[in-house]
Amino acid sequence: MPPTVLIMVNAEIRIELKKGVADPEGANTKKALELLGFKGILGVKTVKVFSMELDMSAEEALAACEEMSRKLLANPVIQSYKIELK
Amino acid sequence: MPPTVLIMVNAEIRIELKKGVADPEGANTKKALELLGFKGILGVKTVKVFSMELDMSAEEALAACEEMSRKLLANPVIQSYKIELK
Amino acid sequence: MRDLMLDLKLAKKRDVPFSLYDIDIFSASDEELKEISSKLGLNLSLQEMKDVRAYFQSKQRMPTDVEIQSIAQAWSEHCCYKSSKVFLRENIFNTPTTDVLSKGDAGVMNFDDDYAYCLRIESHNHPSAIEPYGGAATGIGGIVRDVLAMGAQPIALVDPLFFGEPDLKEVPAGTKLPKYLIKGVVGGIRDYGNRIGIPTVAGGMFFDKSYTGNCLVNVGCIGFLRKDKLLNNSVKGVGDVLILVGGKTGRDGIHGVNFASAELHERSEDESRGAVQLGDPIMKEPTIHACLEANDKGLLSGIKDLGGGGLSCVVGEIALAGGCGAVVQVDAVHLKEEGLAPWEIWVSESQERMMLAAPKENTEAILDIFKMWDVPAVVIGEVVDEQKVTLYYKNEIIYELDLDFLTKGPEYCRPCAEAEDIPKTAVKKPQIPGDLSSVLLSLLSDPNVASKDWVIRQYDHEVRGNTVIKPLQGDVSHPGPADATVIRPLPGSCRGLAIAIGVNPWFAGLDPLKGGKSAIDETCRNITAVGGKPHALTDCLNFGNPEKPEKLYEFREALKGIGDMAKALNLAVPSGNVSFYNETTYGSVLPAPTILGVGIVEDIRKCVTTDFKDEGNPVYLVGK
Amino acid sequence: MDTKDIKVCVLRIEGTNCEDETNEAFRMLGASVETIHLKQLTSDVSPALRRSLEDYHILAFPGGFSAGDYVRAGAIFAARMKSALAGDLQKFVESGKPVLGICNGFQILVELGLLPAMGKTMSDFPQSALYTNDSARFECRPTFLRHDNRGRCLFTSQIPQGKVLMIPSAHAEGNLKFPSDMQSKYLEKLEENDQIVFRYVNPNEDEVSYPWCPNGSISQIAGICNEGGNVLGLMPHPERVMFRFQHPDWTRSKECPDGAGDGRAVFQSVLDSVKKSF
Ligand SMILES: Nc1ncnc2c1ncn2[C@@H]1O[C@H](COP(=O)(O)OP(=O)(O)O)[C@@H](O)[C@H]1O
Repeated sequence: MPPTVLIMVNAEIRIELKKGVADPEGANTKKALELLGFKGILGVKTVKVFSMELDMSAEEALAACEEMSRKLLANPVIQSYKIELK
Repeated sequence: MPPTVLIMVNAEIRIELKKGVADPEGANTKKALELLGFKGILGVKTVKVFSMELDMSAEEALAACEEMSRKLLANPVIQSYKIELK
Repeated sequence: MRDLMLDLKLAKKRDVPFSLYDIDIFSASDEELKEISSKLGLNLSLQEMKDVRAYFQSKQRMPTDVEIQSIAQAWSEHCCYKSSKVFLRENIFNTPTTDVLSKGDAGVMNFDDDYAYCLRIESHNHPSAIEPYGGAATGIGGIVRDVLAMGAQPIALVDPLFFGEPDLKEVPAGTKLPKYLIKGVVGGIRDYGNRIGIPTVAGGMFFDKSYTGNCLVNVGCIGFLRKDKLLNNSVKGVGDVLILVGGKTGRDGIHGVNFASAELHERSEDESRGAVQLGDPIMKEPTIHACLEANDKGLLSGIKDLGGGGLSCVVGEIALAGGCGAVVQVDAVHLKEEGLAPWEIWVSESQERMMLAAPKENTEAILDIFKMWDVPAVVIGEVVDEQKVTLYYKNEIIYELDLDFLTKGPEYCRPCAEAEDIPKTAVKKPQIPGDLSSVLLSLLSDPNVASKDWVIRQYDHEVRGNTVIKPLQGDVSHPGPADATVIRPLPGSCRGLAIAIGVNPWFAGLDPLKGGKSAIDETCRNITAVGGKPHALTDCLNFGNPEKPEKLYEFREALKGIGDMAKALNLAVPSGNVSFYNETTYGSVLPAPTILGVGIVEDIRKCVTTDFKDEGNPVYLVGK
Repeated sequence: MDTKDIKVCVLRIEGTNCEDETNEAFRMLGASVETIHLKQLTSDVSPALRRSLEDYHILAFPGGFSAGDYVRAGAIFAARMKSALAGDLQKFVESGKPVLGICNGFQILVELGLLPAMGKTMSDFPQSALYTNDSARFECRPTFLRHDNRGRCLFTSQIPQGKVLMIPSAHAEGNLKFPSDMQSKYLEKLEENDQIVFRYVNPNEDEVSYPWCPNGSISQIAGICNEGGNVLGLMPHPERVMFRFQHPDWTRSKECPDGAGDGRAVFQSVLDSVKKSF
């Protein structure tokens, strides 16, 4: 049996709210921080990142992440996504 | 009245689960992707990012983010945080 | 991987292709015995270590690391109630047994001719003080497993919570801000309870500065079952196999019980990482269904939940309860990650796991059910006649303990005395204040009095569609707090269960005996107020360090109050929980004897609520 | 067709958790209901467990947290369904059979593209989103819904237009959103197609504000249907108010406690329309 080679890519899919979509969680976090006495916070936004270890080439990883985002991870009505290989 | 100058820093606080802490969110996302037919996924971790606009100097921002993470945003028992200015 | 053995010179690696050590306790001096206990995280006293030594001397062999770890689990305060058992026996175990069907992981009570309900409450204090979100969530997970282990469908959750003052802005090192804890605990209960679809219907929020370093998180669960489906947490006998189901086993939650059985201190954060977990409700939800389906089809002999002590406690207990022992293949356990030492597998407290005992011939049918629900299930051992547990790992015997020795942990009658140095302050009668409206306003805005609506509404208190009297009652535009909640557990029937909480730490702190009594009194009045008849009680006793005589005294007195009151009212207390060591470097907590009560409502259509209904209705005061 | 011959499929995956009461709502009105797992429609289960979508007359997606909703509410269930059953589902809807989505079920229908599905039975990508409530919190509370449908929706045929019902809500993500550049166009279109079914109103019915609209939904929309009127999604839970004694303030009312609750009409309407047309 040929040895199995594990190619590993680290990919990050970053899901952000589109411009103009209010971020209630960010707003809540801002409020909580201010109640704790923090000053000078102009805005807080929350971003969700899926960090993946993939057993494939960089090229395949990009394509897979693209498809994952379209099929599951982002809703285009409110979210945009960005893929980054590390 | 002297004009108010707005110094703005963009800071990102990135909160991750420490190694060894089971991540049900990542595990359930991985399972869902696999059920959709994606292959070669070795692991999925979810990372939470707070992206902040702060009205302060870079130095102050670093200190503030550090304190925010310790006091409210992260729990050192299971999470690690990383602060980045942009 | 951290190898606890490396720096222990009395540990001798056995010549096998995995991690296994024989611990030479025979040649150990007293100092070395203490060192073994502390280095291995056993939390056993010198005398306990000597008892262990005596046992192995009689067996003429050294213990393995697996055995000694397992004994430490079984003998922890959390598992064997070594400081409280004498008092429980005296006051609680002899309470009335009217309508009690079983006292197991949860107490089971008669509901009607065909059905029963069960109840249990537990603390998850230390994990929540360290990691509030995960600690509270896994608390809910654990209490749900207790109810499930009786063969019951969980139908309601309750969550009495105790925190430091919410406005506090600075706290000592190693402690978390009350606000952070509150947000985390409520979030954990919300996300876990809502996700598994069990309504959180009652609870409480109590604020006092004594809880700042050590919040109390009590979680209770009510279950419902057909009487002929009642399971006891036990094997039926030889011919049964043991099937481990649910989540996989990992390094998480190792030494959780030892952590629960010691005081928190500044470094607890770092030392306790292993004991903290997040919980996976989406593994639990199908596990509930699968266990209930297997039970419904009559395939099971018994179920037991894996909580404190993990496999190490559950295997011995489920076997011994049926008068038997067990042989287990530890390498059959399904793991989250590779490289776990056998002792780690044996004591891991990974969440969302249950142990099933079933006749061997039912194995395939059971595994099929779990496969359908995508829940892992593996046969790990079988029941044997002799009351002994034997473990194999890769064909090597790594463990062989008599259950009589393992499960009959030590029992203490520790010194117990009222504190002397605290002078009894004469109670001062309050002056009637002049400016009543400002007093009223400050009273209403006190966190202990103000509406808990912001918490209650984050919990789905109506899922399952059976919450007929809700935690917030009255006119929908101006709802007020309920005294008790009512559930209609059986579609098509009008018989109901009223659920309420009672506790007052300020009373209990001043006078533990009366504090214990008043908790029951409050619970019963709450139940009566919706039209229920008090029927069963369960308690969660949160106290300080029992090695301090004055703390143990508080415990004993409160317990006596509870026992006396239950007997006087002829109410059963078929389950309960003790949580000691609720202390921080700057003081012990106010004692909190929490009571969860359940009442029977004959006809839910006759329930009443606290709100005034119509202008001109008369108002009566009853009692004295 | 007799009510007892109407076959209802209540569909679940791990984390679905309102299936018992949804099942019970149809059952108590006389239908034949089966709760099944998605796997029974899609993958290799034993022949005894295997089911086919076309054998049912009504499909219901109950509430809960499918697969934990860790990615986004309803997204995982929808993606799994779409990848394995898109064709069957499309056929089911096109044959005029009713599909109901309550709470998480509504989120699933939106993620599937079955709602609002303007111009198509099932859009390739979601045309809307049910996003985090404005309060950023889970909200479990009584809500009042005004029935605004002019007659298209099969699930509300027995509810007069303008009637207000108390149907409770319990969700963290119920904030209906359209692409920001298309909001008014979509709204107009929905109105024109008679796709708006329920709107949140205050108990006194004048203006609408938090918490009576618990999520900040556009135009206070609580439920919409497709152009055919046979697919309904709504955030509040009609299955939780089948009886009066399930209402939050029933002890204040003079009505009989075990009379019909406000949610019953939704189930009754759809069963009657199936009875008539199949
Ligand atoms: N943390 C909580 N979780 C769930 N229910 C709660 C919680 N806190 C309060 N409740 C419920 O809200 C109602 C009122 O509680 P509370 O304001 O503490 O009333 P009381 O003054 O009667 O103790 C009760 O039904 C109680 O069970």
